[in-house]
Amino acid sequence: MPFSSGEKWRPRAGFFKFSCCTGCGFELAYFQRSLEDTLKSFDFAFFRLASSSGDFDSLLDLALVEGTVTEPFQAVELKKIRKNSAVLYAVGSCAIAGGIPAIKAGGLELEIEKRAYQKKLYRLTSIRPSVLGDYVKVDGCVRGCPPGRHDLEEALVSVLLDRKPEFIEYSVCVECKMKGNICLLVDEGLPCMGPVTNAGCGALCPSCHRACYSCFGLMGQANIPALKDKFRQLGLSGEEIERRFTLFDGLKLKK
Amino acid sequence: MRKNPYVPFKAAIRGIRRETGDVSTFLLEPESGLPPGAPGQFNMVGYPGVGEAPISLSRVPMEGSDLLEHTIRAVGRVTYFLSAFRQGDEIFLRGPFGRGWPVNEAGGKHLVLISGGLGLAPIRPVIQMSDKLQARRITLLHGARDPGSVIFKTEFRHWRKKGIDVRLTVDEPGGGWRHHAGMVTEIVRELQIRPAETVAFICGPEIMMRFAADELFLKDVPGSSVYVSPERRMRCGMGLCGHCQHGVWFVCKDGPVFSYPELKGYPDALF
Amino acid sequence: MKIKIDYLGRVEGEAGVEFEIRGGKLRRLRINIWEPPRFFEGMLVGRSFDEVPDIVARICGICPVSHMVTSIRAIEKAIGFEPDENVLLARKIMSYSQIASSHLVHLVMLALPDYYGRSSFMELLPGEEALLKKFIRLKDVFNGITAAFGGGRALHPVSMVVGGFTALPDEGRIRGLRSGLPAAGEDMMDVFKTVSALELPDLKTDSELVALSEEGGYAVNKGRISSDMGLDGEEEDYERLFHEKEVPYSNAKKTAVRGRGALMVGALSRVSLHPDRLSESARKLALESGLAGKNKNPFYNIRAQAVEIVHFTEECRALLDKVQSGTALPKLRPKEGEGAALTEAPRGLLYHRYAVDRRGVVRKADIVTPTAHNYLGIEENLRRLIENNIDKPAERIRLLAEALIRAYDPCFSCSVH
Amino acid sequence: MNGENTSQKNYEILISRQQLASWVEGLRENFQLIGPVGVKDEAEFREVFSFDEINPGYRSTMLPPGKTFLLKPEEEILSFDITPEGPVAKEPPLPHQKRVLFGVHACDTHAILYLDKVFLGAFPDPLYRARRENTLIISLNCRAVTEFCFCHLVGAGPFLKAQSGYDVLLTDMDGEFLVELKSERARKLFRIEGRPPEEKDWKRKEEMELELLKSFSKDFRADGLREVFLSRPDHPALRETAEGRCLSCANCVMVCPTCFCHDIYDETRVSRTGIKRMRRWDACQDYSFARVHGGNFRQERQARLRQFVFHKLDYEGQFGVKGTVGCGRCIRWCPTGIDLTEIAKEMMK
Repeated sequence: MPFSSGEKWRPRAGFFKFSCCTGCGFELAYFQRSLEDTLKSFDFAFFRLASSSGDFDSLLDLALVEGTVTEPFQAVELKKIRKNSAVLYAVGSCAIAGGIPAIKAGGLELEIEKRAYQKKLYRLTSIRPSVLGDYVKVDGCVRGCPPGRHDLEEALVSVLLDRKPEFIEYSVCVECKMKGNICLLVDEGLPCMGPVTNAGCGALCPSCHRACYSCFGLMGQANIPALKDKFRQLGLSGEEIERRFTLFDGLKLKK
Repeated sequence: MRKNPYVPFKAAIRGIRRETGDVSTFLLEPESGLPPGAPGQFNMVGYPGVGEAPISLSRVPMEGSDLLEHTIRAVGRVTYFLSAFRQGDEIFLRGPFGRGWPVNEAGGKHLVLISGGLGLAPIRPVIQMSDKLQARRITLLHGARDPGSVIFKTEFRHWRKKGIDVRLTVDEPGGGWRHHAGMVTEIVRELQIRPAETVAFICGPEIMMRFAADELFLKDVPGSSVYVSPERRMRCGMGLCGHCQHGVWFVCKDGPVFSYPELKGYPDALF
Repeated sequence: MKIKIDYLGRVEGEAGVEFEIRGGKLRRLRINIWEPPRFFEGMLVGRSFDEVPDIVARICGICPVSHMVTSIRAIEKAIGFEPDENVLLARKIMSYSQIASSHLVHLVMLALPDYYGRSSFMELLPGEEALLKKFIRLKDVFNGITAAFGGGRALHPVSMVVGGFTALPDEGRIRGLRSGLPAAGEDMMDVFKTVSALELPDLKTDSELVALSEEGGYAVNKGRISSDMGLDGEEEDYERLFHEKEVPYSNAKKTAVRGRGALMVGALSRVSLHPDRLSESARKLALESGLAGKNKNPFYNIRAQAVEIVHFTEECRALLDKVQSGTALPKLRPKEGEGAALTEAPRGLLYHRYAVDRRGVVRKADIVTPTAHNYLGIEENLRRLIENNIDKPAERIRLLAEALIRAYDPCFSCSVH
Repeated sequence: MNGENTSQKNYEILISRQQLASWVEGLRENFQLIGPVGVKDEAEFREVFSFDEINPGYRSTMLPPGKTFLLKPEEEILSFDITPEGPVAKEPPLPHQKRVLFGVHACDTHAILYLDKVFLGAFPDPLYRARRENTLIISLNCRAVTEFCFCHLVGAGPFLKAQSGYDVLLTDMDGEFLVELKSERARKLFRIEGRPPEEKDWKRKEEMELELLKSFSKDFRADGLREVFLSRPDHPALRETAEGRCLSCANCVMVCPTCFCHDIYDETRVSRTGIKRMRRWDACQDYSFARVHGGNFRQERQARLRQFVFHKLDYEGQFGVKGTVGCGRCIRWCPTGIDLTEIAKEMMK
């Protein structure tokens, strides 16, 4: 029984990073509110940010993986992680939808690389950004940039209780309405991405009078053309609209 | 029912019978206070921290015994979690909820029970009380995917002894299968009935219920004699949370058993 | 003897170190920062000026505020906008609380285990329960401040935009934040004692200490370039004073002072260049900890960080008394132009420069991060450290090498970006 | 003198704005006062500390007062302590805060009566019931309508005709207020000397309503809808609106005063020291709303939109009244302006 017995099972967990800002790692190791309990509840067999030892090849009850795949070696590592892990969750917008690193995929990639490096260019091994799900089966998505409180905790608890997770799947508007914010899109005509964006942040931006910029990524049932139409009616140019939809979801939209 | 309808009852697992690879029947002894329930009704079954799921009674307490049974396939969040439970553990129940099978209508009639897969679970209590139904005749038509996924296998012999005409079919027969092979609708088609004296209870996947009902209608069974029990997402079981709404109905409190005409015509279903 | 650390733990981002000791001589030392490039400078081109802060925040998960503030200032210069005093105050609160929080992560989570002979701060438990509790309390205070001003979250804040803030916390909230600081000050003194009790390895270096300098204050969000060797200039002079070079074995670039060489940026540079600009109690602690007077031992960086947390705790208190709640964000008109900005990120000097066209679309972006500024110095000083200890056992050398790199609090994610 | 007549007479009183203000403010001694603050459609119901904060001429609010204060957006319905014997259920304390909901329009009053049918039916919800019993509802007839209102088409306004289920009905008679006391507790609480309304006052009230009725802009025929709905569930008006405009954002449901659906879920923290069983407003527009293992009964956007439109405009068989009160919020706050009355009109063509 998950709650009753005396002996406590400490699932073995690993945290892995691909191309990203390491923010999800910091969220787990520092920013989140259940920090102390997380450290006590899990045996982190691999978490480079937090430990200088650690076994990459360890068998795991839970693998949390952040970052976009932008290098061939990462794809190899990812497959290994998958093989070793009972449960693998993609953490953060980079791992789930490509996030900021995938902006590159929306342009001429070599041009973009040239702007950052001149001499070293031929030594780079970068490949087109892709998400974890392109290479392995992902058991769940802890959305957000950085991940939302509910989903991160749900991911951890699901393993502790050995039950399936239930991640948030509705729009930011739902959270926004529950907070009683007057709608920025309807009332002020601000190009808010809330209607198509997966909730989990607590409607942060609209709550501080800012249009949602979709850092949690598009929700599954997003009606993208319909919101684009709306933005056009608000007077946004095609370029401005595209930018809003490709900030965190460039890859999803390409498909 | 408790004053606060959200407070669950504990029930101790007295036994677990493995039906198939992922289906188990839990024999449960609830703490006192849980009303016994009727065939076709369901409980919200769950565990704190995981949630609740509507599970129909596969045995209702009867004849001095408080024991009830739930037959559960480990697929959803709650059911998968419960599949790890062992004898002696406790689970949590609220209920029983809903409108069950109209068993009184079977009196003097030919009761045709049609089930597919796990749909046999809510039908089983009807069979268990068959002596009291005063039905003229009872036929059970049960279909499953393959021989390995037939539940309550050991009971068919006993049911036949009680005089019930049990006919089985599987979609994918394997070696040694001595019964019919094919869809459950096919064995419905073969059935000899007098339409005006027939009442049918159907439970299974929605598409199977619809086709099975259609076969009966071809035999001129009136719609009002055909009862089905659809599945819906439920959170409360009491007609409050709204998830199970289908047309004007709350499947949890107005159903889960409906006569066919009650459901007919509403969108988002196959009826 | 070949020593190779493929993946350095307890640092932000991905890097390895390798070197060989043969015949009592050190050969082939290189720090390979293999953190994959994300090409921020490339992908920013074509994006709108008001998206830049949100994009560059994602360079780093521990100092997003620094990247945001720096890019915002550079863009405001490019489009010719000057924010009001209250916005500047609020930005300072964001930066100060973030630096305190970032330092705290480094001190307790990343650096401390080196001095306890452990591989992670989780292993400090049990035994250091009290320290962990204080750490969590402190983190909640500083994160709480960044989050309140940042629109609800400390990591990748949302309300800080080009032009100002979309909203600022109300007075009650500000009072609440302020009331948490005295207790934090006390907790911090205990952490300070723990850190200053650590025995730091000796290492003399000749890196040039570089930090921003501002009259009448401890420069963070803006200032003149200054160094212990007389470097002096405006942020526009940056490219004249510094030189950036690509390295074949690493995805990060190396920055040097033009005509001179390696530099050191970060808490140690700031504290030892400008101890007089610290708050009174922080200054006292700096003097007691042997930080004033151009201390060039990188291992002392963690003491300097501890001093800075004390300083910024007090500064936050003062600023929270001054800052006003509520805000009206001006409507910004894009305009063709270029702007450069320098700030002090937790790990030191951070440079952003942008050119935008008349529609406000970015046409050119340049970012140089603290770890790129330190890269050359880290390698040079690592060489020195190993040569000083060349007769020690390999394991000891390896641990010393790791500890030195960590002492810089490098951020490899930033350095590559 | 006939006692009954006298008291009957006293149930209806005309008082000045000043008298009303001092009565309402006086209620604050025992009640938390919630009222509409702000202008136009963006007013909101929140706690007020003086009558001056209230805008009796408000037109609409984004969130409906009844649903917001009686069925909170999110709340704990149960908790479980973790003991050596396993989890033990604990009921939350019943809400005891006495409240006045002041200025509830006719549509929103009808919406509360609708919620009563859901939450005070065969399985009364303890939290809803406690809040409902502790809440004094002072309704207020509208003096202006918005371009989105259609209460007049569904029998829910603009003037409130219901005779029970709430406490007081106010009508702003150009400076004076007509007070109609509708509950026993209101009669006990209201002790203001005023002028009994005369024939001309009643006539004036009638004229005001007729006047108001002219200012509605929405128009559709509600009868006969059911046949069309059931015979053409995939009508192009639905399909095209769903595909072309519906964002599945669920704003319509969130702001709807009669949308009662909610999710129930267990909140467990990593510490696993206790569990909270929560409920939260949920919406049929969400993809997962009707999902079961192995299927989703409203997988398509069109099906989800249809559920909302049919539930509001039809399905009277559920509670004997329509699911809509014509407040127009779902139209006002839909980012793409989807209008269920327009869909109905299209389908009736």
